[in-house]
Amino acid sequence: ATALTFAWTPNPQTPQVDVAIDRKLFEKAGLDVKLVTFPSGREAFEALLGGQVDLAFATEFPAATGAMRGQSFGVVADLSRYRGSRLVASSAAMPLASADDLAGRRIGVTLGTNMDYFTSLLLADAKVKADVVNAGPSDLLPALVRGDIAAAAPFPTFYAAIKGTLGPKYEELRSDRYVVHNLVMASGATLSGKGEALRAFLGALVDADAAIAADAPAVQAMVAGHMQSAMGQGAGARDTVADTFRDLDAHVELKRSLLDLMVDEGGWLVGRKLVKAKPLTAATMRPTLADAPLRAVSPGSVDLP
Amino acid sequence: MTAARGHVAIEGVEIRFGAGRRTTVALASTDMVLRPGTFTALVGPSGCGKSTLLNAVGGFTAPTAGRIVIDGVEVAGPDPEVGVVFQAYGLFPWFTALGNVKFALKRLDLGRAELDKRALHCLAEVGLGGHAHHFPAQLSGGMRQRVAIARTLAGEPKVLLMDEPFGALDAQTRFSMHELLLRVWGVHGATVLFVTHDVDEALLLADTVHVMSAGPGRVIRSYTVDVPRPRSAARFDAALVDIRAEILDLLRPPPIPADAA
Amino acid sequence: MTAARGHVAIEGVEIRFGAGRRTTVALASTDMVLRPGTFTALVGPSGCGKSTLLNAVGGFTAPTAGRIVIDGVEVAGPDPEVGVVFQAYGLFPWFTALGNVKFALKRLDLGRAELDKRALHCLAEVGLGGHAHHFPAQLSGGMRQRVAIARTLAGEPKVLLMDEPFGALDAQTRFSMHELLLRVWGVHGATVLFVTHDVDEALLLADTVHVMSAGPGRVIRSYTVDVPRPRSAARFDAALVDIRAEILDLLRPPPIPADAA
Amino acid sequence: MAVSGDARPAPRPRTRGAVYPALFRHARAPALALGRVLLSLGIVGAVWAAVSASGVFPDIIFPSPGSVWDAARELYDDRLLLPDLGISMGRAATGFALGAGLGVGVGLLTGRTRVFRALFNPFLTLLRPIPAIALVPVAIVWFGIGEGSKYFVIAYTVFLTVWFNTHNGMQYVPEVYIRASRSLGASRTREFCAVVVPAAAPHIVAGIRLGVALAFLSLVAAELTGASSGLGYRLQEARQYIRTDRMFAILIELGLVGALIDLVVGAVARRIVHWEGV
Amino acid sequence: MAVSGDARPAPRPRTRGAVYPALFRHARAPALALGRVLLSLGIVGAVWAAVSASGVFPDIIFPSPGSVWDAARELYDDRLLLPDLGISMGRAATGFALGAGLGVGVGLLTGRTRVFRALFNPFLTLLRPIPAIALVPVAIVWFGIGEGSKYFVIAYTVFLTVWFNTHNGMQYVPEVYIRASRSLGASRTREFCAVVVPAAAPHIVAGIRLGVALAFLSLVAAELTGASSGLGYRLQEARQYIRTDRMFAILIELGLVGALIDLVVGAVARRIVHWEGV
Ligand SMILES: Nc1ncnc2c1ncn2[C@@H]1O[C@H](COP(=O)(O)OP(=O)(O)OP(=O)(O)O)[C@@H](O)[C@H]1O
Ligand SMILES: Nc1ncnc2c1ncn2[C@@H]1O[C@H](COP(=O)(O)OP(=O)(O)OP(=O)(O)O)[C@@H](O)[C@H]1O
Ligand SMILES: [Mg+2]
Ligand SMILES: [Mg+2]
Repeated sequence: ATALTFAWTPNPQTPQVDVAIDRKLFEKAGLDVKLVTFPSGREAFEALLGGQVDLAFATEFPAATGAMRGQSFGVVADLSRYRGSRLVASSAAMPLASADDLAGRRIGVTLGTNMDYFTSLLLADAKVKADVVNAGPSDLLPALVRGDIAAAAPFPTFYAAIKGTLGPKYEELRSDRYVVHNLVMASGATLSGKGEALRAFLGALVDADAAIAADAPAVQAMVAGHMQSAMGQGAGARDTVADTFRDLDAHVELKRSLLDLMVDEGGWLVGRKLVKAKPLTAATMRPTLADAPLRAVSPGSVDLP
Repeated sequence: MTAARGHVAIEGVEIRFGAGRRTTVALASTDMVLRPGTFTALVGPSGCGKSTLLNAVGGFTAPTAGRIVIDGVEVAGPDPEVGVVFQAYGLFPWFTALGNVKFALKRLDLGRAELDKRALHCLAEVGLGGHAHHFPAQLSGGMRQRVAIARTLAGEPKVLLMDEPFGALDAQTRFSMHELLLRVWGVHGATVLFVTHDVDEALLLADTVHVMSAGPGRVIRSYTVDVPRPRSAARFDAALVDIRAEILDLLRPPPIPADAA
Repeated sequence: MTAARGHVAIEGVEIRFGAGRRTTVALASTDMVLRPGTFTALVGPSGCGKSTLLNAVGGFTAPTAGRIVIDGVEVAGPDPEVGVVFQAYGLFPWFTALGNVKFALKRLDLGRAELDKRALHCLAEVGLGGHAHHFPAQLSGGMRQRVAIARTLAGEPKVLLMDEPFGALDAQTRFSMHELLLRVWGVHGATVLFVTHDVDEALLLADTVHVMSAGPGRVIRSYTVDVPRPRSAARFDAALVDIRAEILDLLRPPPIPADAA
Repeated sequence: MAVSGDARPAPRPRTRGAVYPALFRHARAPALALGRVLLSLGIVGAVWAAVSASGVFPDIIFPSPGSVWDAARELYDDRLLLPDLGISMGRAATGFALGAGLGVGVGLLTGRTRVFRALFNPFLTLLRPIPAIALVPVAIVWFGIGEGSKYFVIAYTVFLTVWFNTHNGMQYVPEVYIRASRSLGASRTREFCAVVVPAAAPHIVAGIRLGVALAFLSLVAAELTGASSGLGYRLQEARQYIRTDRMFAILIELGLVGALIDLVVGAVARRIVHWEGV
Repeated sequence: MAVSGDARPAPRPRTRGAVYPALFRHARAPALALGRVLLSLGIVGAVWAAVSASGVFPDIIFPSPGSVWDAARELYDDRLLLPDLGISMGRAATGFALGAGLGVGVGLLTGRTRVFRALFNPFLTLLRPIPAIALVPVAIVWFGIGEGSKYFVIAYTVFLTVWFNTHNGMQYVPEVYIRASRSLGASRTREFCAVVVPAAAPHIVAGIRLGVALAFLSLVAAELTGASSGLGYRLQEARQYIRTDRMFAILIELGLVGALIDLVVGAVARRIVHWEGV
């Protein structure tokens, strides 16, 4: 069996991986997949760039950053699209009916992440100015509870806990203006040297799609189980997964919408002056999406210029 | 019995350390009277209880039995009327010479100017008027002990306790300290109890020399030295030479034999 | 001039410290001869250069001018043939008494058993055969210096340098050390150079006493003591009493006057 | 002093520490000291229980002793408490061994040899104010997400401290020992091994003791990333899910284990440099 | 010794440190020492340049000195380098002041008073092995993501160290000072202020010096979250955008500033406890 190291942490957005683990699809594809966990996709992505793992799960945002910085890696699959991104607030501090309510408020965001991007999209669309402050992902809830911030743009993993804690005071502002793409990326070395294993890996994930389509509630329970064993009892894994699944479109693909999003994010990054590069165009960003392996396994899933 | 200023009566004082089976008798029952204004020396081998006795008079150690009475009042703790000069390191290194002396004068509630004047006077008495603003670390060993003497005498104690005050000095510096001590003592006139290992030093300075023996510590012989001062260690009187030889014989430790090997 | 074992010739040795304007002359040009097997004492006030001279003979300090020749060979560094006993803290506290002595014997390339035997013998010579496995911290000050002597003599040096070896000991312990030193010296018979502040000590031990004066250090008077040993400090010979008085007068520092205040 | 013998002179009156005796660190009667410790912790626990019972803070912000105890039991039942500890200890031990070994080695070199001193000291002095946590990203890039980067982060801190103490210890070897050694005819090698190193040992051992404490303190930083087990990871995980009760349970575990280790290491250290006294 | 006067006895032959003189820390000739430092750093820089020029590691993993210099200039031009430093120093200073003040205060209490000692010591001893970084989540919960939690994280570490040193210093006040003070008729208050505290001062000052270093070391951990400026935040930000060159620039800034602060604090400390010698 070919060994592949995969940076992945139990989470509700990549049910294909849960299915593949549970049904031993990787083994059946002749792979020996070693899972390594990370607190965030950012760190998983760093490990990929450092050559520590062959494959990593992360959202499209670090991928866009990496592309801007000219890193050697490729996006090999888009496992799911999540449309439930939201801002949350406590009604004790403010009502949250529309983006206009955010004017002049202090919003907690983990700077430099897709939620930062999401928040600035919302604010720009509504043409309001707010005081955006940085806070770690897990620090947003305490900050909300304490009233340090009026609203927050947390990662989806935290929605259930925040809702549970704020109770009746919970307010949210959803927007599908931004769709999170949950990606699998491969290092340059994996793309060039482990093509066959990569195809087998993607094949297993595509197979898993079928299982999700067949019995979504069972998969949901399975995902919750995996998360439960990671976060312990009473942490609300079941709620989180159920909540996420409502807004999740999980099947493997590589489509034009991802490319456009990454180009837009690239422009946003350059605007922030933190990445020294010219904004990429669709044509220059295109090579970052390594569609060949997926095309070989499931040609119908790929739709790229 | 409690007539003049500085009368010290040591009455059946016994001092033990530790409890139960680990008790050490540091000082066997001892009686001693120090008449006001006299100079008494205590000599004896290491560990015989000299410091223990002196510490009891100074109020640092409570006697296990017996009592110490100074001018009719039983000693119950340190007392500014009973001055102490320690062997070394007794000066506060964070104060200058002047600061050390002023520390002793603080309790007298003097004005600032008067305080400085008195302290400077005390330093001048020991020939250190020009070193008032030096820290102990900047002074030689002998100078430090002169500051210590000035500091102790600043409080005008009626009893002066000195535990090997010159033990860390070299022989020559010690000579000049003897002269200095006798001079300031002549001016202040306290009752002195002086602990030393050095028989010559005891004979040079004291009116009375008590010789102690170790294990458990007790006074085994006392000598009255009535040779007038200043005495010379270089040329001892015949009477002193005899006492000296007697004390040295008393204190002579058994020779160290080579082990059979 | 270089006949027997342990002949030390100090020829025009001058020692300065520092450079440029901050130079201190620690020892002015000095000539001295230590004949094989003799015991020479060096007395003088603090800072007069006694240790400096001894360190030069020991090879720790290079003379600025002149040279020191031992048995025809100029001193160029520490030499196991020239043993040194330091004032204190010279023992290695991490070795037992036996370990310290064995350290000195290591260079002789003996077998394990022979090494232990020799080391134990050296300790037994100073009466410490029963304390071989004690660490210095477990020994009294006198015992420590006895180990130090045993350690130094273990290497059978032809010259023995001692810098105030008993300076930290009390007067009574010092007496027994004197007896012990003379006994082991009688057995080993090295040429001894002995630095001390204590005139009595010098007169008790030495064949020759050199008196030094400070600033810049030089030998100002030398005495030959031909009173047979053992000598008694309690009852000095008339000849010794005279020399003693003379040296004490030489060394007497000026009295410390009270400042005009 | 750890060693005592009958030949030791009778104890002299202690001139240090008698007026303000150390009750906790050098307690004479262990049973009494234990009683005091338990009393103190009891009081702290009571204050804690009272505050959390007062309801001023929600349990999620300030968990009650009861819920922390439950969280600890949950961790134990899930077979996480002890395995995590074991894994973390293994990492700390390896990182410590690497850092301390290198620290002593480099310290002996820079303490002894002018060239090494001139070469290393300024660089290492500039490293000292850089916290291990700041090096985590670099460590990941250099040593990977495996155990390597964790060992690096732990070893880095330990190394700097042990090096610093070893180096300084070598600077303060009393010259009388060197003189004694040379005049007794010891070779330079023997002088180094049997004199210089033991003379510097109290400093080295103190540095190593500090190093053990630091290895333990660096664990959490080291396990911030790339770990899927260990106390630091578990803490991070509890934070992700805002399990304050678990966080407290792990913090208390850290405190207890760390204090115990320090106690043991201190006792061992006193044994090794027995001649140094307490 | 910092102070010297003509009455000081001529310097005695040094018996410590003469054979292995400290070249860097107590260098006699500052110009020479500076030369050595520059030489050493030059060599380190040359090795760095050579490694990065060799192309073994990509610039993004191991940036060249040139690109780090550019990143530093970019930070400077964006008016980030110095303002970040200023903000971080402000946080470190406030956290330090809080921690050190409390540490000295509690140390004086536990060192002096049996009741406080029995009450606090076991609890504080259990806190010591808990790293500040492990308390960041708790700090956020308690003090929010504003400056409060940053002060807490910094003050926590500083406090424990300063307390520990103050407390220990109080334990080792030589009894002869107390005896002297009492026999000179000093009141207990004066004894405390003019004798006990100065006698413990060398330990307290050493603790404070360590505390300054620790405040600086804790900065990065404190700024991991809730900050939008400061060196720690900037480091974190550079990581988000994979700006290894910036990371190196900030690390070097940390090293230089930290070493400078330590130098200054060391000099001030020696002034304060001038009687302690070097
Ligand atoms: N605080 C103490 N606890 C236990 N034993 C003590 C204490 N103080 C003194 N001793 C013991 O009491 C005896 C007498 O000690 P002391 O210090 O009075 O002797 P000394 O005559 O002053 O000796 P030295 O001349 O060496 O100063 C010794 O055996 C000593 O060990
Ligand atoms: N390494 C050194 N550097 C500078 N000056 C020194 C050094 N060693 C000694 N001196 C100076 O040389 C002079 C002689 O010192 P030395 O130690 O030889 O005196 P000593 O006679 O042994 O004094 P003591 O009796 O106090 O031991 C002193 O003025 C001393 O300050
Ligand atoms: Mg005594
Ligand atoms: Mg000398």
